[in-house]
Amino acid sequence: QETVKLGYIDPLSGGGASVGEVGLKHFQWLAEQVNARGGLNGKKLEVLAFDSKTNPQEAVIQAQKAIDAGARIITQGNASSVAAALSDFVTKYNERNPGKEVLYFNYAAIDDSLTNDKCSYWHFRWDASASVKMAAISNYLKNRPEVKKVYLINQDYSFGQSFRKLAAEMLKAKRPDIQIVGDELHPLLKVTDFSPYIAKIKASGADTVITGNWGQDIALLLKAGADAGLQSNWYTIYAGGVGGPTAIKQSGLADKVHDIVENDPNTAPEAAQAAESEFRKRFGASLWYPRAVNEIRFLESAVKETGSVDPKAIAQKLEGMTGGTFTGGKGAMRKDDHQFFQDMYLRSFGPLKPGQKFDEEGTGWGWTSKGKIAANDTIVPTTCEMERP
Amino acid sequence: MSALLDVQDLHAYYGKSHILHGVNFHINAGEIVSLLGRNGVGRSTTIKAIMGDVPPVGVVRFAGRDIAGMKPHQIARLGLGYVPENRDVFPSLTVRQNLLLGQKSARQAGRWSMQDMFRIFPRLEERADTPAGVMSGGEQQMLTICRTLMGDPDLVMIDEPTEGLAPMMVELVGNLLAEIASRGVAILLVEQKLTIALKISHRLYVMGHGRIVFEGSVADFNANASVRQEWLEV
Amino acid sequence: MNPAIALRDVRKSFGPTEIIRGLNLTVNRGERHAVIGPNGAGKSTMFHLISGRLQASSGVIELKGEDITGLRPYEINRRGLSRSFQITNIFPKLSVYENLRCAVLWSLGYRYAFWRFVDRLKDANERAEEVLEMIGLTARRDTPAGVLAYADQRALEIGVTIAGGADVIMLDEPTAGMSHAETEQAVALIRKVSEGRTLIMVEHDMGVVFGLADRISVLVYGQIIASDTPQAIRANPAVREAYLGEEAPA
Amino acid sequence: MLELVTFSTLNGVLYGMLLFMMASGLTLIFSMMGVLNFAHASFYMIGAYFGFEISRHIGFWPGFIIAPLLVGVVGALIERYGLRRVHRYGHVAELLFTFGLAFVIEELVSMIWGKAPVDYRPPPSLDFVAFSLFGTTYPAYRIFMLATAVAMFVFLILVLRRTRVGLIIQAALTHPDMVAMLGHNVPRVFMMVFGVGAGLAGLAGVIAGPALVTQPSMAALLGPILFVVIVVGGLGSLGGAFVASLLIGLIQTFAVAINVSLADVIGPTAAGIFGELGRAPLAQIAPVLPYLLLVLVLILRPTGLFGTRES
Amino acid sequence: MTGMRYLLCFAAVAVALLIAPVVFPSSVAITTMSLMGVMIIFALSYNMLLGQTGLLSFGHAVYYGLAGFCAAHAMNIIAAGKLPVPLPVIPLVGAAAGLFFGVIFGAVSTRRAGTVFAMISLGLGELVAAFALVLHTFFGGEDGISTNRTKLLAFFGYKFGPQIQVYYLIAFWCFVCIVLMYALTRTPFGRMCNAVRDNPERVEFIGYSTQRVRFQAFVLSAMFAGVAGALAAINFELMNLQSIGAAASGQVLLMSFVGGAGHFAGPVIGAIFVTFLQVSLSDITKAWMLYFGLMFIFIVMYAPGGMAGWLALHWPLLRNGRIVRLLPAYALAAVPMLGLALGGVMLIELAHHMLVQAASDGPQLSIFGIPMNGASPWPWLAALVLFAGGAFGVRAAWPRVADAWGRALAAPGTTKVNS
Ligand SMILES: Nc1ncnc2c1ncn2[C@@H]1O[C@H](COP(=O)(O)OP(=O)(O)OP(=O)(O)O)[C@@H](O)[C@H]1O
Ligand SMILES: Nc1ncnc2c1ncn2[C@@H]1O[C@H](COP(=O)(O)OP(=O)(O)OP(=O)(O)O)[C@@H](O)[C@H]1O
Ligand SMILES: CC(C)C[C@H](N)C(=O)O
Ligand SMILES: [Mg+2]
Ligand SMILES: [Mg+2]
Repeated sequence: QETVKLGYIDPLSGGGASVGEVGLKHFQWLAEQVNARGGLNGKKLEVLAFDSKTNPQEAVIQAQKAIDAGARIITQGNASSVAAALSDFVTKYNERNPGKEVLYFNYAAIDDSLTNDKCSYWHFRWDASASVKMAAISNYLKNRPEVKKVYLINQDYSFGQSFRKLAAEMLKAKRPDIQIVGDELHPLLKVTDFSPYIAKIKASGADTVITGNWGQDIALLLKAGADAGLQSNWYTIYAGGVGGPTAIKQSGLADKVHDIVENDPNTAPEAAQAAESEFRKRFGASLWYPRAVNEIRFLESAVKETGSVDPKAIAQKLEGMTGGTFTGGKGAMRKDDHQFFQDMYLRSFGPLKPGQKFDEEGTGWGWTSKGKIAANDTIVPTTCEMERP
Repeated sequence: MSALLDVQDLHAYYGKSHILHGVNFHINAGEIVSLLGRNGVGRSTTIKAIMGDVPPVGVVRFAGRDIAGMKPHQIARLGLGYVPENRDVFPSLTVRQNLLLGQKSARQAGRWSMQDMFRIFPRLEERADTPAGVMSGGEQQMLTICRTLMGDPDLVMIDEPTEGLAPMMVELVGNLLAEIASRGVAILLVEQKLTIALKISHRLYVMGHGRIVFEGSVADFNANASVRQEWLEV
Repeated sequence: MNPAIALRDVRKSFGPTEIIRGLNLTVNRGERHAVIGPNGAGKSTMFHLISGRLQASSGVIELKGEDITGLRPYEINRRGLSRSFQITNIFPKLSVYENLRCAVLWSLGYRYAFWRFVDRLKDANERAEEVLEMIGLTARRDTPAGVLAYADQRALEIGVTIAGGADVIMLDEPTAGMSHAETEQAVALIRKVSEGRTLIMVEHDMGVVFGLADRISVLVYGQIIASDTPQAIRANPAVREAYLGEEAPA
Repeated sequence: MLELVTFSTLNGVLYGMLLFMMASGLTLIFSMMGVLNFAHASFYMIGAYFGFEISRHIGFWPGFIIAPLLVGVVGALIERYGLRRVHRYGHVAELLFTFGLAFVIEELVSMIWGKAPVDYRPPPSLDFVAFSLFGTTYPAYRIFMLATAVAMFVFLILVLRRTRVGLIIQAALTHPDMVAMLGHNVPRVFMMVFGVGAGLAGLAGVIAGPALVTQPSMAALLGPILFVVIVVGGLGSLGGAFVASLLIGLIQTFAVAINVSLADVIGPTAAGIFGELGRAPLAQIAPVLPYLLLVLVLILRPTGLFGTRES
Repeated sequence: MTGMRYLLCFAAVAVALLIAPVVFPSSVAITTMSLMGVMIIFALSYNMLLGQTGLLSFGHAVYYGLAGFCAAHAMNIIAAGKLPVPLPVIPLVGAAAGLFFGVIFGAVSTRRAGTVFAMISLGLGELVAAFALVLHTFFGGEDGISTNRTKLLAFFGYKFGPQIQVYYLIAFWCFVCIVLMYALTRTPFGRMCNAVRDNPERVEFIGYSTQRVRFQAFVLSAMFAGVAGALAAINFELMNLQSIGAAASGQVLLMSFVGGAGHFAGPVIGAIFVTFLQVSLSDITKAWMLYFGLMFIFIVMYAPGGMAGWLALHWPLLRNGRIVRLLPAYALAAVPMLGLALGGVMLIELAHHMLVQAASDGPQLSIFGIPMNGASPWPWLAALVLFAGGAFGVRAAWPRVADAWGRALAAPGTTKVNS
């Protein structure tokens, strides 16, 4: 019985490995469920893992290998630099190999350009774009007068740069009084000791740090902050990643570290919470990527509705497709730029409150939702002019 | 009394080529013995085989112990000293450091002190802190001899010590050998130039075709000229 | 016509110690000139200074009337001076033949050419063969030089030195460590190759020195104490006292 | 400002000391044995993981003692059964051996402890604030790191002064047989030196692990910079390594701390001349500096700052 | 070898390059072989330094990478400006770039040899890599510079979209470079490189400037590296920091040495072998890095001359047919070796599975298609027995092999090989 192969291309070694490994677990777990439900229109869904080493060129080589191995859908998330390369690769590949088209599902690389100037018909993004997340953060900051001096620190690559730009712009627009006392870019996944940067943040007298750092870069940043006793507010996207919660607990930053994601396990509906517990029990990690769940769900129904696993058909179907998301809300894949929109949650991290089920990394601390942003309120315009086959 | 060094039916090979075909000889304590022979007959090889630098086949006893098959450093520690023919000084080390390495353990007082060496070859003292590598050919030769003596051996095997030495120096080395012997150290001398060999040796061996072909005192040697022209001259 | 080599008040010190202390020497064209002297007198150092391996601290060195003080070894070599080394100094991994062929390339004007094949260079190959013949290593033609027996390596050392056809040749203890037989061959070879050239040679074997040299200079403590014909040198008491000692030259 | 300078200095010195702890081992191995040991940082990693594992069962302090010893033993075994054989094939072979070794070690480590960082913490006994200046705290643990590094430096100096190990090895590099025939057990000395070198790296790991991250990529991140340290310092010069470590440590941290670009220094013309380079803030150029230093030093003073020989 | 013999060899190479895609038509194979072609040029160019001139460089990727970026930019410019330049000449751009940077950096680094040179090359390598991160416009930061090879003007109707066309483009340049680089070794310059490698000091006394020889070798090798880089740009249509960094430099060193730096063909073999491993090993096993490392350690320890060196050892025996005398001994040794290998693989796979996957996927795994349960002691026992038995067997068999060698060589008429 033939199978549908999903090529998973993400860092499985190097500084990004911790993130990539967990991502892989997600998709393997999801594939099992799909197959338990009878697979994609009778065919088994099989996940093939490839190590991108967080490197665009390597990722392209791996993508070629994935395709050679029979994958017609590839999925990737770390990081935007890689995503850009893959999107470009897939586009070229499809135009050169008509009839052998390949789909690219991006579950986490959130640099806006991927759904704007660099947008591609074959690329579908299931995570909210950087601008969406920054918009949410800046809106939240609107009514937080205590935030006066903000320090921006980001990774020196496409996503880090655009996130930093977005932050500057949106804060200017929504909180002109906020003063940006520092704006740092550091090498991607190469820094082992952030103390020098922390020293700088302290010296700047910032009361708030905004960062898009991920993988070891957020964990180490928080850790160094803890060591130096940095007592500022944090607005992040990936503080929930490996090592993050531990570091936050260490520095005793109760309810001062925030992140913005598409789920809040402690208020999520039954089904979601059940899945969460199962995942945690099985893999010893939190279910970070509900977007991955959405991705596979939509794939599944697209296949069901078209009755075929042909990428071309699936792509057509997905355009503008709507459906229920992991967290019970409504989700939609916008036709113009293949950006997925879903409810988002701005959360903060602190000691478990009564009734909260899930803590992180055994710290006894967990996430609390500070506000839900409905899918409709997250919609941002796009400049994408997509060439459709 | 039993010999200090006793070699019986010693064979040695370089890869496939069979160099020594059963060498037999012995050296008593405090004795100066010369090993003569044409180039390439295997004198150096004999010494190397004794030192374990070339795998020896046969019996090699030193101070009553069978040392065939031991590692060179073990053999050296038993009190066997070796002065190679191709002046193996340690080029990057200074003269003094070379001499220091001669000693087997950092603090060991033997028959020879660095002062003795400097007394015998003042030249070495002058150059004590220059890298041995840049020393003149002759100086290197002196250094190698002294370095070995610093290890306080009971028997030194010296391979062509006068090679590249000026005539005056040759005499100096002659005297040194005498002094060495006078301190009760036995000597196995390999030489091209018969002059000093005949002057200082108690006994002589002549090698030919990888064997010992003559054994005797200097007198015996001088007595029978045939050995000389058959085995030494060309 | 100016001498093949002239040193004027040349000095060389290493750190505090002065090794060559105001050395003056003149070697006429076409003569076989031997330099003798105690160990450490500075003979090799003098060679190094002339051939450019070391830079003189002061003084002038002339080659065929041309000032070569401070030039790099290869520049001096290109001006027609070639030297051998006391401690054998050849290309161990290259075959005997390659050693010789490399030695002739420059003098035949092939410089750094990377657009022509060595095997097609008729003159270079002929010259190499010729020298190979001369030093009697034809049998070992393709052996890597490193595995040759000591005496053969010395022969090759000389071969590499003369292959380029330089007209001033300097040999540092060419026969050291050779047996009598080998020494005789070497002497013959040296005599042959130095025909019509200038030869400067350091030697401790008095047989060789007095057999070959037209003139002999005695270098003691960095100075030439005598420079004269063999007879005169042999007679010279200072030399006997400083160098020859008792041993009468053969 | 003063605050920034103080802490940058502290951090710089600390980072420098960390570098030195590893460099010291590497100087032993590289500049004495001539082995370009690309696996050196891997020993540092093993040290960290051993330390972590031991601290989980019997606590940090036993680990602090045992782990380096274990690493030393591992190093010695590797020398005995691997490197020793390769030694006679020359430096490139040795280099590639350690190359492969680095691969193997990284893979084994991530097999056993996983790819994600492990939670290796300073011992409670050291988990307090040493002092706090301008409201910034300085953990006692970091003071402890400094102390250890200095102790290590002194220890090494003494060892090298008191013994002839250095001489024996240097001589054995060119004439191993001769050294042996003078009565020295060359192979054993080599094994010991390699073991000690590895052990030192291990110690560095045990200590650095809790302060930084303990994860499989930690070796690769630190590898090349070590060579910079010992080469800039001068091969065979421990003092040199020490100074170079501090130098690079400080350069790195201050480069991050100081917010200037060439443009700010020599005016907008800089951008004209150096393009982006002119505009980029020093912080971003920071990673370049050590290598710039390396190249400059090698060109101007091939023996390194305090070195005496070129190789 | 005579001129005729060369022609035959090269003809063989050409034919091999031509028919390779016919023999291995799968798209995997063609992708891999394209990569191999690039790496062959790269490795050969590296060996001009390591093997021929005795210069150990840790920064050779700099020229490969920089040339790659230049080529990528060139392609974009050409495509944008609709310039009448077809893709197949882009490698010349790479060559030019390689040459250019070779001259600049060569002038700095070839003043010295030995460790100093090695370290300068390491420094320059890291330096360029680090700068590349800063200079976004030229290097495109982490994202790199992407390009589209099909946008150039068609070459006799070929647009080089399909990988197969790219393969033949690479194969062509690969062939050209092999021939040129081989020819170089037979020139006066090539010989002087060897002389410099063997004994730089003496070179100065036969009229040559070692520095000049090193410099020239460096520049030429950088040029060929440039060609490789440009082909890489064409092949990936994306250049980024990874092609400049230490990893790439290390890889090419690895290839040359493993293949055998002492022989011209060595790097070729090395490039093919290593590339193959890198591409395929990671599919076969999750622990591929481990095998990778072990493999190299093994080769370095037991075949220091690299694969080519090992082959060269057998060449004379092959020529005079004495090889047959070895076969029995080899056969004898092969059995325990196989056991050793199998045992080793089983141990690694078992360990890897139990440590990494078992937690989430349970203890079931299959090795060589044989299903087994990692939780039960039996597979482990079996593996151990195989491994230990094999090790013991090899020890026992080794003398036989050595002895057979001795006899085969001792027999008269065996000629000595030298590179
Ligand atoms: N490393 C070696 N490999 C192969 N053959 C060798 C080696 N060393 C020496 N031989 C050969 O062994 C024979 C004996 O060499 P050995 O050095 O012992 O001679 P010798 O008597 O010392 O002469 P001399 O030292 O005066 O040259 C010579 O024929 C020499 O060519
Ligand atoms: N680079 C150097 N640094 C310091 N001292 C040196 C250097 N080179 C040579 N010397 C010293 O200069 C003196 C002369 O050396 P040189 O080699 O010229 O002697 P020589 O006349 O050739 O003696 P021999 O006949 O023994 O070869 C020696 O004492 C040597 O130690
Ligand atoms: C999964 C994420 C860490 C990827 C990162 N946000 C990026 O867009 O590059
Ligand atoms: Mg001898
Ligand atoms: Mg001399």
